[in-house]
Amino acid sequence: MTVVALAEVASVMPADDHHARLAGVTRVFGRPGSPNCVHALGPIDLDLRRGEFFSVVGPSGCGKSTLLDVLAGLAKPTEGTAEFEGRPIDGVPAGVGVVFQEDASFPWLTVADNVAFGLRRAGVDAAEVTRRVDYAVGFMGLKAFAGAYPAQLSGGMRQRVCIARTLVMQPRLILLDEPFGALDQQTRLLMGDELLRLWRETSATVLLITHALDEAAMLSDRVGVMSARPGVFIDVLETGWDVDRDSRIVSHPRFGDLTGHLWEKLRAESLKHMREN
Amino acid sequence: MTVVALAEVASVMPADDHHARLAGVTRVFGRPGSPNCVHALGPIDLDLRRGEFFSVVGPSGCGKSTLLDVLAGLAKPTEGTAEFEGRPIDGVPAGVGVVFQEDASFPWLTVADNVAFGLRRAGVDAAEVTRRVDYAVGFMGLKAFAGAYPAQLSGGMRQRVCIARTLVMQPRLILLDEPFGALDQQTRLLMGDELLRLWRETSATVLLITHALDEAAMLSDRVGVMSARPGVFIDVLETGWDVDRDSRIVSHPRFGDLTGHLWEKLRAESLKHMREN
Amino acid sequence: MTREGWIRLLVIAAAVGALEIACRTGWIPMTVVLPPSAMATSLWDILVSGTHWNDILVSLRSVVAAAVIAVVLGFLVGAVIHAAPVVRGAVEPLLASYYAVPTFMFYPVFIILFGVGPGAIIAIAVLLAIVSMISATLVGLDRIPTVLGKTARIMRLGPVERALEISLPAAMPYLFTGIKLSVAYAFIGVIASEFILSGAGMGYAIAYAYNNFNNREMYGLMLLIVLVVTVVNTALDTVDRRLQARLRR
Amino acid sequence: MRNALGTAVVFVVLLLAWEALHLVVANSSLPSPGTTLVQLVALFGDPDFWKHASQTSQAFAVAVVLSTAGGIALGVLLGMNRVAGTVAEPILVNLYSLPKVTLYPVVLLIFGLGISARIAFGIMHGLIPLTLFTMNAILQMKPVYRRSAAVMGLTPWQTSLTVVLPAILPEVITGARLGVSLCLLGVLIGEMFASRNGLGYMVMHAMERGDMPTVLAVALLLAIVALLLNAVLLMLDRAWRH
Amino acid sequence: DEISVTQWGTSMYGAPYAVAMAEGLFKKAGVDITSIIGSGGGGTTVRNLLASETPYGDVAIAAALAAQRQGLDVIIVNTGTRSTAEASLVTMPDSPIKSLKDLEGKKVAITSPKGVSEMLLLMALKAEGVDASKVERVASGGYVNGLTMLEQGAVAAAALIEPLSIMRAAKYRTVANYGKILPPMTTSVGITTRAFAQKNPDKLKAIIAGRAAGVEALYADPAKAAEIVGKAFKLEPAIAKVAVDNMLGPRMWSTGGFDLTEMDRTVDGLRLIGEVTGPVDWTKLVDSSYLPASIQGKK
Ligand SMILES: Nc1ncnc2c1ncn2[C@@H]1O[C@H](COP(=O)(O)OP(=O)(O)OP(=O)(O)O)[C@@H](O)[C@H]1O
Ligand SMILES: Nc1ncnc2c1ncn2[C@@H]1O[C@H](COP(=O)(O)OP(=O)(O)OP(=O)(O)O)[C@@H](O)[C@H]1O
Ligand SMILES: [Mg+2]
Ligand SMILES: [Mg+2]
Repeated sequence: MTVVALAEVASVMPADDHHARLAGVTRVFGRPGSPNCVHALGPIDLDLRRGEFFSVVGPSGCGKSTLLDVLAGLAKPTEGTAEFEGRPIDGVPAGVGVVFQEDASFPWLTVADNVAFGLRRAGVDAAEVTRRVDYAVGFMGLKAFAGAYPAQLSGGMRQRVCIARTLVMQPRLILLDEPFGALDQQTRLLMGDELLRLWRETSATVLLITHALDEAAMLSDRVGVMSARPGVFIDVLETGWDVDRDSRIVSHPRFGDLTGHLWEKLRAESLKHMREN
Repeated sequence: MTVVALAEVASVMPADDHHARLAGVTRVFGRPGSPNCVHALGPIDLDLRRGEFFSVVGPSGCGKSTLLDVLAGLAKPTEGTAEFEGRPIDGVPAGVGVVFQEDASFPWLTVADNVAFGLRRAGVDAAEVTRRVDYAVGFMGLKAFAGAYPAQLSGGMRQRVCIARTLVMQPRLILLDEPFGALDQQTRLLMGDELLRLWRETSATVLLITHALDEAAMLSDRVGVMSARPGVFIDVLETGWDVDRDSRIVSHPRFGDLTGHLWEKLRAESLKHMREN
Repeated sequence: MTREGWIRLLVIAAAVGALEIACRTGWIPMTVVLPPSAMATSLWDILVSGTHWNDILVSLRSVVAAAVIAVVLGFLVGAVIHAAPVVRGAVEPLLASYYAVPTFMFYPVFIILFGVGPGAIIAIAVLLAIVSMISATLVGLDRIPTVLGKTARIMRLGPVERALEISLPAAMPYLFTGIKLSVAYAFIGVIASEFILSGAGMGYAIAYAYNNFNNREMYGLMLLIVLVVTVVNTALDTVDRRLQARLRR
Repeated sequence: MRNALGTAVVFVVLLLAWEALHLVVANSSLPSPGTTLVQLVALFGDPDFWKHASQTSQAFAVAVVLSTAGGIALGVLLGMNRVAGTVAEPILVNLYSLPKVTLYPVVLLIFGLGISARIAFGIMHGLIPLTLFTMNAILQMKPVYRRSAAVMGLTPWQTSLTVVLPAILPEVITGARLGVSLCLLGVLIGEMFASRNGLGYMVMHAMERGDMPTVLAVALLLAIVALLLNAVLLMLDRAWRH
Repeated sequence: DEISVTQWGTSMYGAPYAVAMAEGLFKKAGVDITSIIGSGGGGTTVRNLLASETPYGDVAIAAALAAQRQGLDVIIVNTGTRSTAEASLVTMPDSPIKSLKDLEGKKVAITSPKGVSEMLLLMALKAEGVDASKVERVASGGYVNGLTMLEQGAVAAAALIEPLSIMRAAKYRTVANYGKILPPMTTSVGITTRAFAQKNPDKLKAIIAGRAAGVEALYADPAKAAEIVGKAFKLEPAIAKVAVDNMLGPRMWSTGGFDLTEMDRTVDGLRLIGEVTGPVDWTKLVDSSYLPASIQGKK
């Protein structure tokens, strides 16, 4: 192995540094013992450091979205505890924003209204709504489309609308569930750069779920690799990139190394899984 | 740049070695000059060597599927010439098999009947049909599902049905249009290995369209990189892998190099494209 | 049976039971609605005595004829319209508002065209049923994935082979939905025309019983219609569900 | 606009076919389109016609409002509760395909002769399609909409009003298009069978006297009204879908 | 108040009501009749009247009997019409059918099985000595439908009723006019519920008296009556005139008094079509105590 800069680290971190924490979290669907009971996730131990960019990769159905649901307060862990900013997660915590796997833009609202939707519901005053929406729409490169409806936009632009809608709420923890799943490689690259810029400017903590190993290698501070269902972390990889990075790092030799390393992990897991069945 | 084994080659090859050839092929939709006229592809020069594994990568909408349609005889080039085995392509040539981007399994037939469909149409005798279908179904790991209907299978399994259906016809040129588009990384890895095995055993020529750069790097003898629409080849990359390869090569340092190189090409093309607009 | 199936059975049983009690205790006067048990015995008497077999046969024959004609004709019309997008764009808005016009109004016209008797009634029922078949055919042909057409070309099928072995089975689930609706509307059309206009059939028998204050017979016949429709519906639905299951991807 | 033109052309073609049929049949029971139009104009000058028309419109208006509100409410209720929806669906479908005319005696026995029986009958026809469409729209609504609402901290009430209803509106309008048509049909059938006024009664009465121009004039008028209603709903639909 | 009259607007049964309303005779008698609930006839009329607030109606005698048979508590309080002169059997002008005798082996259109049109046909055949089993009856669903069948040659003759027959007099030839073949018989009667009669005897009496006054006014000035009827039924004045005049001879409208012979004739007819099987006990059904005193005595 030629990987030099890689270091596998334990996921337990000093308490003062962590922003969100899962300890022994599992999630089981259906009544235990019943024939359609599914052990979907865990046990998971995860500490998200304040301000870090953490990516999760893993095979389909391994429980990535379930993990996100637990962090977002959309689902309760069956066992274990989930904390956000020191308090246990019970219901959707304030300060958490989510961008879902599917296109969640509301087709009956214009881009601007889509972005303003959450703010208006939250009772933010009109001037402030306008200010924040203008900023977010501009930041996401949608200025020319503020009055357009999602149906007039491409898939990538719609996903940007969803990101802007999350962004205006000024979340301290942003959870993204394969937000670029439907996009082509070129658009993903651009979106990745924008996401990095967003992360740097807001200094929020970001958890990104993706199935593209190279994307994870390119964007993250750390990459968590999950096993097949019930998903547990089989590896957490420190990438060692600068904060001031962008897609130029694809020409960095370490990018290839990281990608290769992630592929190897995945391959080993696949083989293990095949042998078990 | 640390890439050592890479060599950029001209796409013109000695005539006796080529299996299919496109020369100056373009494709334009709509009447030229009309407002909804779309120049979708080309000009393209491509020589597929007999028995090689050639991958095409490129941004969405750049004309990859159009290129495949021309090779399959489903669409006529607007300009230029297309040849297969020395004869101009006019209509679907015998000896060409296609696996489409979308799921093309017939939902009203069982897996076995799906696979047998083309053979029966071609008047192959019953015993031979059974023999070939059994082999293909087994090869694709669908033995247990021979009597099942597509709706009972996962997306990956349905795509395997389509591959088996193409395979039994013993095509000399296999065209695959993002056949793994809907699958997760782990399944793609397994499918990739199977595809390599199939390619080796049948010694057919394979043209694979994909959007995953690492997949192209892992599977192919050569990778053609296309520009945004109208798609032309901006680079053709020789990978230099052994014929007897499989997914183990992800741990080969050259895999990372190739992936990084492809990403760089893509990034340069994206930037150029952005600057133009 | 599924849990929902049991609940459904329970709900229906409860509704029937409630009606029975409401009638028996006189909360609903017997002159208005009969208790279900009385409807059932009345139906039994009707079937055993055979007084209405002729009406039942007349109606069923008309329904079958109307459904068959509507399905075949509707499919052909749908296929033709599908092939001509210009016609389609013009006709589709008409299809949607079609049901507001009571086709029964054209009975006198149909009598001229088809004569008195089953002909005119079948024509009304066909008129009512054919629209859903046309719509279903349009939807079905629309929904054939283009990739199946490409596959057919790769397999080098001729146009007839392609229509019969690819297009038809691929569109079948949608066509069947149209068939199901056509049968339902054929029922509605036949029974309703008999009820309002004619001198024979189950619909007429109910109207006649109503006119002669024969509530017992009227409710017996109504129960018969409800049962027949339910049985036919359930049967068609089972097939429909099977076909639909193929589409669920 | 091009479509409207096409529809107009189809209308003209239908009129021509009608004229041709009239010439072929050569029977007073099938008046020509011209005669029918003349009769229609004559009807417009008849105060009795307006009495009938207003009776029908009243019943229809009430029935439409009630079946639309009821259908959407019931559909939302059943759609939000998966079990209730699965339990109710086959029952509703069965009711839908029942020849409801045969139940008209029961309606009369319960509601008596007045306008309420016709309203009830209109609702019987119009309610179920709307309920089914609404319910299925909610069942098939992208789950991510509700999840988004939850993440934004919306209450269930806010979610229903600001997310679920707008999201299913196109399907609701499609259901309403069918529901409105069937509602009108229900009211008319009710009037045809047992009533002393309304357009349905008028048609039935004209039929008994063999007055075919009046029958066809009213049928033509109804067809036009139904088309216009449908066009309005289609426009709403377009405006909403963007 | 609203009362029900069978086939209002399509047949002449309702003429006295139209006259009484137009001339204010109901008001004079002490009741305000504002409008009439019409219906297709038969039991529907009875159903309608049962559902309305003032349950009085002029209905076919068969419907009244059927209602009583099914246990509805109705009583007959006056006679309505007593002639079949408005009904006839017609054929095409060039048809070989000249008399009822010629119908043997032919098809005849009636409106619906067991309806009035069938009853009259059977009675007429019997009166003329024709074997009814040789005449096939076809239900057409309505008079106009029957005419269409006749024109298309599907039947040899069709039942018809005024004023339709007057409006189309030129197109068809009358084979039999039932009014000429059959002796007078009660065709419609006034009925109400026993409960209403007991609670509102005065109102009931007023309605019957008003109608009787209408009948008298009709006979007194037929021309004016025709004008009124024409307006109420939307008939052309000329047709209304003929329709009313045709009924004067047979004295179609009764002022209300009961004639048991005429009523039994109808019951005999109903037996022919199987509507009535057992004997009919008029004493239970008829209550003549609400008739105006002058008529009650007359008998
Ligand atoms: N409501 C549920 N009831 C039962 N099983 C469920 C439910 N939701 C999810 N599962 C199961 O839990 C497992 C994990 O699902 P999850 O959606 O978290 O996977 P994922 O890793 O996000 O997959 P993907 O990459 O396809 O999005 C899957 O096997 C799924 O079938
Ligand atoms: N029938 C057609 N008429 C007009 N334009 C077309 C037609 N088919 C394709 N195009 C256009 O031609 C271009 C190339 O299409 P093509 O499907 O070949 O792209 P692709 O590279 O396969 O895209 P993807 O990666 O999304 O599959 C696109 O911009 C498309 O919009
Ligand atoms: Mg997921
Ligand atoms: Mg493509």
